[in-house]
Amino acid sequence: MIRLIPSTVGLALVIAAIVLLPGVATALHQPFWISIGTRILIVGIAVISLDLVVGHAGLPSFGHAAFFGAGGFTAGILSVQAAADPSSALLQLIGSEAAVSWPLAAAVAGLFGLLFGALALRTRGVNFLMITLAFAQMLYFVFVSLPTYGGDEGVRLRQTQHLFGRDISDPLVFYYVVAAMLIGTILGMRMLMVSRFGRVLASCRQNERRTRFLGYRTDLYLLLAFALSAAGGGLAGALMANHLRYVSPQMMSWFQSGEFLIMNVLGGLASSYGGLLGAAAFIVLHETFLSFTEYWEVVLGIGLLVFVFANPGGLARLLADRR
Amino acid sequence: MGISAVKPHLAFLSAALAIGASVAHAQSPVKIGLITTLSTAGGALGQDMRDAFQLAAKEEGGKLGGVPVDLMVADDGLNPNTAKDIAERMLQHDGIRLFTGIIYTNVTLAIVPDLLRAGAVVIQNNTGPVELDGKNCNPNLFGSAWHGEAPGESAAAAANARNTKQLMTIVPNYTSGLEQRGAFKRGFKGQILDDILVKLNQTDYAAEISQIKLRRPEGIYMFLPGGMGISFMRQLHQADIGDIPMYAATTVSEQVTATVGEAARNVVGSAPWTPDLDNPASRKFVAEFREAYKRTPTVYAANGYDTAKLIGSALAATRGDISNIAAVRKAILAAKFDSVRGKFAFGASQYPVEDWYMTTVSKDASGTYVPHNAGKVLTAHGSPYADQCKF
Amino acid sequence: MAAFAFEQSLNAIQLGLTLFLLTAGLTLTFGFMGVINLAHGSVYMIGAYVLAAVSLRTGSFLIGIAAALLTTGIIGLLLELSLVRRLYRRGHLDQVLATFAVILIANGLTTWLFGRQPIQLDIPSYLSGPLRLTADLSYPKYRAFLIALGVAIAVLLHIVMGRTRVGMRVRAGSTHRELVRALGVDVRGLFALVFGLGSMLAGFAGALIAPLQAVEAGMGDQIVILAFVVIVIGGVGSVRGAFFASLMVGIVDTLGRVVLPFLLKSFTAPAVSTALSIGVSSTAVYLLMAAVLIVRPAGLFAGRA
Amino acid sequence: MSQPLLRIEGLRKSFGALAATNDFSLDIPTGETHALIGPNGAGKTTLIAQISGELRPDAGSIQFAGEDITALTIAQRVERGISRSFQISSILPEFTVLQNVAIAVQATEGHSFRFHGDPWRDPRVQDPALRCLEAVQLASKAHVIASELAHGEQRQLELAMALALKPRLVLLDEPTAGMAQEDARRIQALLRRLKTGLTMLLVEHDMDLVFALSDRVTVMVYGKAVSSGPPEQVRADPVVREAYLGDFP
Repeated sequence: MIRLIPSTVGLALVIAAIVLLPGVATALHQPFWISIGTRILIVGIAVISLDLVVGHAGLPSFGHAAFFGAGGFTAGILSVQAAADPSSALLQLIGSEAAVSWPLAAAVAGLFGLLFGALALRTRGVNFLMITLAFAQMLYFVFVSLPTYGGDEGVRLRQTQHLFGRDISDPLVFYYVVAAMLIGTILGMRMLMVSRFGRVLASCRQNERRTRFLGYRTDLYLLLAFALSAAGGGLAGALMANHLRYVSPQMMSWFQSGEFLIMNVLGGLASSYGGLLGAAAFIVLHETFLSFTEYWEVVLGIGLLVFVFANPGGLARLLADRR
Repeated sequence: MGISAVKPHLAFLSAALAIGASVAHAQSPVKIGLITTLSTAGGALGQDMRDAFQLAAKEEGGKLGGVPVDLMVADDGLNPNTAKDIAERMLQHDGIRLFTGIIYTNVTLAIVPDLLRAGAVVIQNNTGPVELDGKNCNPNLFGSAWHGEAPGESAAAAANARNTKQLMTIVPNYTSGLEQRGAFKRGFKGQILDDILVKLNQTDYAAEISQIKLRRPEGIYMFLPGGMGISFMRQLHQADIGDIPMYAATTVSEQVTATVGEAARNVVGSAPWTPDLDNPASRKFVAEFREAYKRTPTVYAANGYDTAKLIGSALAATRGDISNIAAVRKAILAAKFDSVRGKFAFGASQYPVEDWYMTTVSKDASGTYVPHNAGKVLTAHGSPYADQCKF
Repeated sequence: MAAFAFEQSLNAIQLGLTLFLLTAGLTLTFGFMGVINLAHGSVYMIGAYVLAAVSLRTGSFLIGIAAALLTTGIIGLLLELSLVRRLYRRGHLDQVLATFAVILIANGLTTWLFGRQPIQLDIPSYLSGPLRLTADLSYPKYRAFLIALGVAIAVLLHIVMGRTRVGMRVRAGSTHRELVRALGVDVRGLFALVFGLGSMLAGFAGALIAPLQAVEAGMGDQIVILAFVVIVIGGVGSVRGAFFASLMVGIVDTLGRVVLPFLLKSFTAPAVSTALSIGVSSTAVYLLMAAVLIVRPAGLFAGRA
Repeated sequence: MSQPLLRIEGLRKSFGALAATNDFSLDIPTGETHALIGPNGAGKTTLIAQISGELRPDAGSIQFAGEDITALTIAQRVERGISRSFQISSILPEFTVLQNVAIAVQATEGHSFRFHGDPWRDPRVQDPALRCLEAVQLASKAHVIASELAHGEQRQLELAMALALKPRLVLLDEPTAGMAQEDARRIQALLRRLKTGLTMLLVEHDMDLVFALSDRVTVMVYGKAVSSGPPEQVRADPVVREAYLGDFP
């Protein structure tokens, strides 16, 4: 069985690359790498959190963008409300203090995860995939038809973001804040996957019925995994909202969910930092193709097909068709 | 130095090459960043705009206003994330300080404030979002097409000009749709029978058309951009509803009327420029555009062409030195160029003050349905929020 | 008002039946082969493009329809033989990835071939205009034509699935896949056949809807999700389920667009009520799905598996 | 008479017109090894599913150690001491043999909503797991990936997993299904050793094993118990001979 075994050496290399990127970018006179790097790290957080459900627990979730968007809109709405009512000290605090708004975004997304997960986990396999997709679409349409927050066009965040009172809007500062969150996510994931909870998830992935007859209430473990994953997606969404200073329902579209899933498989399922590698590979390829041709979709599509078939059974085999 | 049509940026591989290149050109041409939407289904407007912009530069042999320009075109794929990366790259790596080309509001909202914060000059060559007008205006932001609510206002003027007593509105439920409807209702003198809101990118309008049939309005105000409008017109045409004028402002282009055919015959559009507008600049533009691209330019193409000429006038005035932003601003505001629209001037919030024309659709000699200029409906019309703008 | 209610009922039925054409093929491939084919919407788009291109060249709507059926059937077969066949044994994720890739390629190629502007297409004169039923009741001929075709296809499928050997095998296979394999039926041939026919139905749906809509790249990307929702509601693999669920979705969607704003207007401000009703009506289908899942997690017409 | 460990009364379960369990009653006292035999389709596996909690009966009751467990979930039954093996080997293929058992041992600790600390480095999990492997004579394969085990060894592993749950009643659904004669005898010997101190309900087709191991045998035909008693008595029962055993020696 091929598996991406998270080695300590690999982790060290990844962390080193994250930490050194801004320096390298400056040395090579490519300062905009910091911006695209920030985006890769943020998407990496989203994909790693998706991997908890798809890779570790073996549930094919096709609705991760909903949580990404829910987190983004939480941050966005807080910021808009704070801007609308400058006299409210409380709103100012919530809207511009990341130490408040980010956990709040993660919590909101996590609650959505609990709700959607409770319903979706009544099924498995294909139906699970379709139901998570449909729930994400539902949330997407709700936000598209909410003109208060821009509807389809989205809203701009007006507040300058602070972390523990310090301004973090400088791109380099923000990069390192995001990097810290990402490294935290990776380390947290590594802790989780070897813990008792993680072992039960791995057991569910391999044989949920057997796990149930060992006395585990597998629904509860999977639900918590789903909610944690949603919260991670929400955190990434809030970070993205602050990075772009803009949120829109596009964050929740099913294409976004599809891209997350692609990055997840690309990077390797059931790993700790594979999601980051997948995000980096996908985003760099996407931007490169886009800069070369208007028909980048064709090139990207062919690339994906090659990837799927060059990996016969590959990393995705861990997620065999199971009910 | 000429124009690189779509300049490939292998951002991650070409670092060393790029450094070499920037050293080699001590006497560099003025770089202009054209961030626009060329791919995806939404790419048609951006392509029109880009083609016309490039046409303007080609006329002068790679110069605008006599100054050599390096036009860097980048496709944002209608994705704010991509747009942000392109903007950062152009700002930081290419050192560009002059931007234009953005078509869609989501891209505008995602990157324009950052570009302005970085001290760049941005010329919006499509609808300027209301959010960046009035009290949120910015000295470095210009609109070369029209202010945010002009399409709705001009549609109302067209409906008034045709003495419409009562009508219904149909718009998608999102910010632009509601803004345009608001602008329309402000200007319309008759009675609104009912407002219909539809889902964005809705494709079936049977239920809405039955409602329209029931109310028998004299006209319909529709703001249904892109495929939505085509679907609506085709389906309305099949209903037992007679000839009802559809006031569509700028959403129904020449290409759309040609595509939709007979179902588009009742469209009453409005625009600050039409291909049959009779002035020398316009005649020259239409002829050259047809010659170069074998199609009739749309108003979006005209906007791109005028934007290029506007930039050219500013470059001529500053002799290609755009390091002094105050001087560049002053030169742009003066707007000393021959606009295809005839007259062109900026209002206080730096959006155009311009005339608007109504168009009606009829069959031309080849059997194609084409919009024709049917007279002026607004004169020297500018942003209603202009006086709230304080720099 | 009675005429209005009748007309809206027809609208709901027509919407449902057109959706059924798209979902019938999908539910079979989904249930029978267990393959998630996101590219079903791309085949729908191809059907629309072929109809438009061919009927513009030949001037004949019927030749256009025939060409669309033929092309999408062949494309379906080719997809099965080259791609989908390799995906049966793969996990759902590989299927999602591969068919997602097909969507990207199809959209890219379509814009490359046909440009980014929606393309021209007219309804043939004999199907154009209103059909006058009574003095105050008329209905677009073309929509009536769609209803008639939808019913015809539903009846045809009912007969094929219920009365023919192939149909019974497919039906058994879509709910008890392993069983049919165990019986030694030539599943490979059957799979290719079903996939080709399913694609043809999708192409047919796309071709039929084309004259009423903007034929443009990506036109299948949203509706394919709706098709999957219908399938989940109806129960994976059940054509009957797809039929009733499609009608339910058509009715719920039309009710949401017509009745809801009307009801809400009576007790809220008009501006609020319309916005609210759009919000509710665009999610009504998904709420319906959630409600069905709470009661019957496997869908309304799922086989007892 | 002391209370039986498992008491099944009037159990019924139908699938459409087919009555898989038809007014079935059974008592199993603590310490007994009880065999359930019957032709294919007699409803044996359906019965196991109802006892283990996977299927809800239509009527009747199941009592365990004096408690009515008819409405309890699988997890609650496992907690009370009912564990099972499967007719078709059901293991965790990517884990090692030891890890398979360890996840079962971990289940006896109460909930596993613990997010820190690796149970595979915890002697409180590893030691009991190794002991279970020793009990089924699989300790030498502890670090082999479970999917690489031979078929017979996978059955041994299943037994170890069932034992690791510290059960009071083990439901064994055809522990020698699909096994070579030699392997089956090994499992038989293993079960004989485990028999002391365990209550077992054994579904089995291998008559040698049934008659060698069981204290009592119940014959099930069409969802009904047609005969029940010590092996010799059942073997002699003419009803059984006619209905099922045929010309059994």
